[in-house]
Amino acid sequence: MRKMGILVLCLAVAVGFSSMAAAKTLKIGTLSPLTGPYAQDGTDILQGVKTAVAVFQKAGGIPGYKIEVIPGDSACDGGKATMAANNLINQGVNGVVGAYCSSATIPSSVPLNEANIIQITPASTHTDVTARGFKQIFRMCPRDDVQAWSTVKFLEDGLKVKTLALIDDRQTYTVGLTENITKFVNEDKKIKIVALEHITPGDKDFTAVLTKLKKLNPDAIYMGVYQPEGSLMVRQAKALGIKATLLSEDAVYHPKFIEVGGKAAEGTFLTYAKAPDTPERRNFEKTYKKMWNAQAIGSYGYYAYDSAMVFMEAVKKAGTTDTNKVAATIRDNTWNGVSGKIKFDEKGDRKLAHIIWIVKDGKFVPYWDPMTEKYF
Amino acid sequence: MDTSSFLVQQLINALFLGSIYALIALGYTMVYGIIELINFAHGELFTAGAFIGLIVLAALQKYGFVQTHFVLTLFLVFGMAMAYVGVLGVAIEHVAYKPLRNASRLAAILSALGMSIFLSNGMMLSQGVSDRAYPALFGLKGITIIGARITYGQVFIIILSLLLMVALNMFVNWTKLGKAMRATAQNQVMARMLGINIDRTIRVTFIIGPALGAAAGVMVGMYYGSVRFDMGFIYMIKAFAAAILGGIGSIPGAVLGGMIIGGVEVAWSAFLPSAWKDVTTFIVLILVLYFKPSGILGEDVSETRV
Amino acid sequence: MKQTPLGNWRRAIKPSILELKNVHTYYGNIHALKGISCTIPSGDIACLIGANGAGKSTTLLTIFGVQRAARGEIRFKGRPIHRLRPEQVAVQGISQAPEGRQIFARMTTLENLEMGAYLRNDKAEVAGDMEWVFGLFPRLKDRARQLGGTLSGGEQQMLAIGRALMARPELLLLDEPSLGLAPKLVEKIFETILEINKNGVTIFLVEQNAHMALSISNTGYVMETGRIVLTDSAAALLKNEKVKKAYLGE
Amino acid sequence: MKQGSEMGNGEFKKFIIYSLFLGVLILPMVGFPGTHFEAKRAFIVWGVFVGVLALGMLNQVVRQSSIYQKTLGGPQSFNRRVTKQFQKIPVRHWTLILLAAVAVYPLLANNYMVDVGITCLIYIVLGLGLNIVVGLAGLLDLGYIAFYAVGAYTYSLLNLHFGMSFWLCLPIGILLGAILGCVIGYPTLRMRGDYLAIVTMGFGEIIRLVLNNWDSLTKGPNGLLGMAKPSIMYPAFSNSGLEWATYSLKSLHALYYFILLIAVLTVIGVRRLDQSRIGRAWVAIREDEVAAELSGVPTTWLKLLAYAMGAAFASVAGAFFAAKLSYTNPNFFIFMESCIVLCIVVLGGAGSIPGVILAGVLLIAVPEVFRELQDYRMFAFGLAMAVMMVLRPEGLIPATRRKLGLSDIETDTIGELEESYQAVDSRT
Amino acid sequence: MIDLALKNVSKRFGGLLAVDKLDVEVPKGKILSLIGPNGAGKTTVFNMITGVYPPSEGTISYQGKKLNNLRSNRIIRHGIARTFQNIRLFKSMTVLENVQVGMHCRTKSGAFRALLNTPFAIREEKEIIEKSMETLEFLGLADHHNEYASNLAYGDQRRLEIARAVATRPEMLLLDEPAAGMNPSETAELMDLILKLRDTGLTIFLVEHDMRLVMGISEMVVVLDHGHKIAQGEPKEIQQNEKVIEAYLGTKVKAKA
Repeated sequence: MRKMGILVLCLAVAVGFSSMAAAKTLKIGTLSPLTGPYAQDGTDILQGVKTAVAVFQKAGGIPGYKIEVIPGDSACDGGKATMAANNLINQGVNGVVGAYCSSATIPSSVPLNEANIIQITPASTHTDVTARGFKQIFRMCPRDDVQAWSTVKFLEDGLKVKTLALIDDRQTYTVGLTENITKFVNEDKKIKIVALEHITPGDKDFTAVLTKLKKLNPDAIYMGVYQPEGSLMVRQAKALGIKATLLSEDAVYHPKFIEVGGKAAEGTFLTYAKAPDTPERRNFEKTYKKMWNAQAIGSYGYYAYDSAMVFMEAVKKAGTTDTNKVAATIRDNTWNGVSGKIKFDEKGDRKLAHIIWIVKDGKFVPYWDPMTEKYF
Repeated sequence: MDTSSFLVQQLINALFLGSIYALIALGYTMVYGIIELINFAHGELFTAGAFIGLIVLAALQKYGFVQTHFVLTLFLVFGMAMAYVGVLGVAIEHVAYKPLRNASRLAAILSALGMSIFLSNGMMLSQGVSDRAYPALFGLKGITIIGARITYGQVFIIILSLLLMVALNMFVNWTKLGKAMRATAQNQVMARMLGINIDRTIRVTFIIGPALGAAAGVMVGMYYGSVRFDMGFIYMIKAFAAAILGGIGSIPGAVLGGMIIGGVEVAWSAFLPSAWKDVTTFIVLILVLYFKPSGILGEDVSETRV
Repeated sequence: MKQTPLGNWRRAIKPSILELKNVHTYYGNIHALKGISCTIPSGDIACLIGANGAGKSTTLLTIFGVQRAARGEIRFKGRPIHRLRPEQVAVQGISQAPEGRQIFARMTTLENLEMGAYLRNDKAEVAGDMEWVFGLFPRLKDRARQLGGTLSGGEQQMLAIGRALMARPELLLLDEPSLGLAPKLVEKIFETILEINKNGVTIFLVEQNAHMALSISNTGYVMETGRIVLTDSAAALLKNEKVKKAYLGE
Repeated sequence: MKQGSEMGNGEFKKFIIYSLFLGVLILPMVGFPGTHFEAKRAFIVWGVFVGVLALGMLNQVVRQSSIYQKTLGGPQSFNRRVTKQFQKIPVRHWTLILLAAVAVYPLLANNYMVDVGITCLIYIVLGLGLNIVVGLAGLLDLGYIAFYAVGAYTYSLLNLHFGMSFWLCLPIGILLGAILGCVIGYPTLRMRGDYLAIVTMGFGEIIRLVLNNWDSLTKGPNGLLGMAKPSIMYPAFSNSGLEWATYSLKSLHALYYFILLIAVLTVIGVRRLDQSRIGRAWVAIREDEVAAELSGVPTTWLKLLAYAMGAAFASVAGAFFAAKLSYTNPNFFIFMESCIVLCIVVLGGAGSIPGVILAGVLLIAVPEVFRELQDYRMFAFGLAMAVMMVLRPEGLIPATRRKLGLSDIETDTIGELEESYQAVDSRT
Repeated sequence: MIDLALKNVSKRFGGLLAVDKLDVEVPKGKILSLIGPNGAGKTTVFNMITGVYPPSEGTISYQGKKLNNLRSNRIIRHGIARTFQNIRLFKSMTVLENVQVGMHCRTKSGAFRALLNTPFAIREEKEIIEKSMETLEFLGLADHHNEYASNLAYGDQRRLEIARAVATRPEMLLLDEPAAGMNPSETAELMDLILKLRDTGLTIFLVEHDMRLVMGISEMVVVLDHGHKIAQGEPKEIQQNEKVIEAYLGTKVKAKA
């Protein structure tokens, strides 16, 4: 018995040693605003990534690898994001999910590019993010022009509106959208843009601008704003008795939009990617809600989950953490994500079509598909 | 929508926005008047009021109290929010401002700024980072005047804020304590020589000013339907501008300043490129101060005394 | 110049209401009062005269606790008050019409007077006192609704004295009530001071108008650079050559 | 002085009252993140606060106790003795030690730490610049970050549109910043302190909004991208003989030394200004504007000059910042940034150069250390700021005017005591 | 020769007439005193001369040049310096620095020279220090040059104010109650100092309450009461003037019973 005991001990030690030798760590960094006004979305991203790691591990993970998540606070600020990126580099991350604001993603991508570390942004839609020829940067969310195209298509062919008013809050993301919509509408010449108005993010009162639009009486009003302002805007529009169709984008695809908007949110259209109702998606939602004690998941939670998942799957598939090989693997394959099929082009942009959703009975419901021009 | 109803509607918008700015500006002006300190934390006190209002309202709603005792509900929500923020105001004064009453102005301003950051982040930690929905008390129902719509909620809020302003004015002008506050604001040493306990007077100011801010916070929450930990910031800047525009230290000045800032914002958005709305607000402020350095209704303090 | 024993003699006859013993006051590094001692008998008018910067106003402010006495003792009716804050001193029954009048400029005459009676809760008697003050200064009644800041200098002076009286003090400290007033008005103010005194209020007067101040006072103190250099009955001081010299440099 | 036991009793009462107050404030706000009361969470937070309060008050009681006063406190307290020892070392040596440390720092630190160092240095330059306006001339400025933006955008635009080099853009940026400083300063000349606050804040916001709205020039919220890093030319030998080679300051280390150089030059510049005739005039204006004017100091001109000089330093920092990131965006120049720079100046001690340096490091580097704490970081930061101001209203290293020669003047403790006596408002 | 001339000068503050049609001429190189009870308008006269506020009416001219609408720092460059009734020193600065500030208007090096520390700036700074020390020595403050102004004794603070004014290299010195708060021996020293300053060629214009000082050194005295000039003349005449005695000591009210 004693011999046996020693043997077991030796074996255990040996296994221990060997596993220690073999257990390399795959480090995933995140960059997102964990403080400041966008902390909600930033937290969604971090939680999405952590959920992905949990799900991936449970499914077996990568043999011989421990997976670790290192959060970084980009604070939606270029300087801080760069510092955070450098911090992640120093901690030896293999890949980074983030950042959120384009104004943080662009500067932080420079050191990441120099250190040749994979970066997948779940939220930054600015063209320049992928337009600089960096080979290791990917974008999980669709670019502004893709979303704008869906919107315009819906306005022209779905709603067949004649006049349109645009509102944005003069931030990188929303300005990108309204600029692209303007471009497409002007090309097609089917719709007349009657106004382009701006609000200040953080403001609560938009009645002056909305009254102005009420007087112009457009068929539709496009709200290029984030969720907090979006919720307030629909309420005030209804309070003012505005009859125009209200449209918005994926930044308002958040349960809070309906919660705060209440009845006024009903009938609002918005663009957001339609994901097939797969078991993976349901599993993700279940795990996420359980892990974070959350009632609902913001849209960036899905993108962040997919970003982390694609990265881990690619490492697994490539069998190495070598950036060039992993990047090639990501680019060359098609992935199944909870936000739909994932395929990146040469630049690193994802080909993802949006569909039109509607708020109905307190829920986001798919409404129209711009690709097929069909109602759901 | 014809032009006249458009104008009426914008007027209503301006009046509504202006009365909220005015109510917050009053808190600034009172605190400034009495201890000459820009209370940077006032925006956070306003937010705290909104949160407490939400907590009370949500609790009352949960037990179905709102439907049965509507008026009492309103009373409780505003009362509790104002009381809480009054206590908070006094606490802040005691901890962060009182020790600095004789220190340099800069130190006091920084302390106020620190308090602002502290409270804002404290609320973020306790109440969450995202906006919280306010139960809809008034809904979207309203009346139409000359084609312009005004909801019952707006009517209620405008009336309530006017009432509060009148009440404040009466308090300050008619009661002994109110007069003592004015006396303290004008000449602390003399006030003390008449037996006025200025510490107490200042404390009262720090109850009333923040309480008014809290009322404004509840109004904002109720009408717009959401609160968030950092919503005080923009209101702080606007109300701060309003208080200075009207002549800081002057109560009618704060009301006037609030109305002007609200009016300029609405008017600019209504007729001109809305992106430049905030730029205009500040330019108006700077121009007014350039030509009248003490604000519209402020006392001329720039006179040099040798 | 030595201190005459007259102060002590007076105290023997009348009970003193205010007593200063070796009071020192500093403004930062400046030694403003260098050991002031004086006694004011109850019911008297005492005046403190001296050149600008001698420390007359500082003496009054120190009595009131606006300036802290760094050393020494101040007793009012036998109770020490030198550790009290101004608002606590006011409770004791002292009031002051300070230098520069210190009218609340954005309050009406009436409100200024009401502030004078801040510590009192006897509404009826306050109203009575208000009438008394208006009787002393009829001009104030005409200006009752006018803002303090818009009053003329003389009216402000009256208001300052009136406000101090509204507290119904036992001891009234007056700091240069004649400052900047036309001679006729000065006379009027001094007559009123006498009248107030007749109502049983002890008055401690700081004046640079030495002649007039001494002519209505019982006791006089002459101050020079933070020290009391001469104490005597007012009548004696009026005849004192040194006083004349101090004022005209003869 | 009260008796020890009585004092303890009073303190205890105070403690109970404060604790109850804290409870009233904390329990509802923390206990109701939703609609039902989360007692555990609320009471834990309350407990923590009460604990901190207890420690704070205990500390105070101990410090006031007669035993402490006799042993550790009083004029010969430990702190004072330590300070005295430090003061014995001449400033020159301190400077050398500090310089050596910052020069060696990047060799020992990793990229991240170097990056933090760069950020610290940027903020130190900004703080020193603002120190001229706030610390020396005594003008409150809440819109200082606008000049930082001017520097950043000047370099970005000139580099992107005309390919102008960093070195050429620098003087232009300084000039533009200085002009803008005067433009902002001009209407504020007649205003007093607190009005200055809102007007300068307004100007800061105006600049940011103009940058954000003027799409055709600044690309609005999209920001400007792809500016070249500064480069230096140096003579080098090559096949064709002596040539000018270009070294681009691309690596973090190079950038660190570059900003270090800027910071050192700024320190020297601000110090020279401080001790010059101009600096004296500024301090005179701060102390008593009327007396300064009546002593022959042209106050209007000097105030404008203060704004201009402050703006010039910020502009340099801005140009460097834009070059370092190769990217700029109006969102970098929000009001909060102005506040942070102001904090650096006031926390360090208005007018004090070592104070600004210390506060710059504290405010930028220390929060980085606590980055893990995320949400709690800013919370603590705000609290720390208020506490610091209450404990040391003059700043960490209060400014003192330079003295000539070697005369050592003991601070007059009696004088200090008496000053604290006249706690009453000095507005009479 | 007349240095400074006030012609028909009035000053109104709101409804209050602080100075009423005042004519004063200050002869060069002499000591002229302006006396009168508190609130008579003496400091207002000084404020108008030094440009703190302009006169409501009348002209003020100095050596033939009109000063009415000049800014204070310009007037000082013309050679008029002043002190203040309530001491206004730069408290956080050293004694030397206070005097150096006074030399500001006579020196040139600006921000650039300071930044670059040019030889000119260095030379000028050295000169400033030397001259300031000279001034301090003249006023007997040299030993205190490194002390903070706020730490000086009262009498020294008064003297430092004069030193700061003298450092602007004036031709005329306006002293606003320089002896206020001084004890007799300090006042005596001050008298010597003023005479010494006069002997260097300065014109002295004095507002003072201390009659020993005024009568002891003035060559001419002007008496103000309620903004009016009620008397003018040599000290002896003034002391006998009934109007002056009345304004100063006041008339008796009916004696207390």
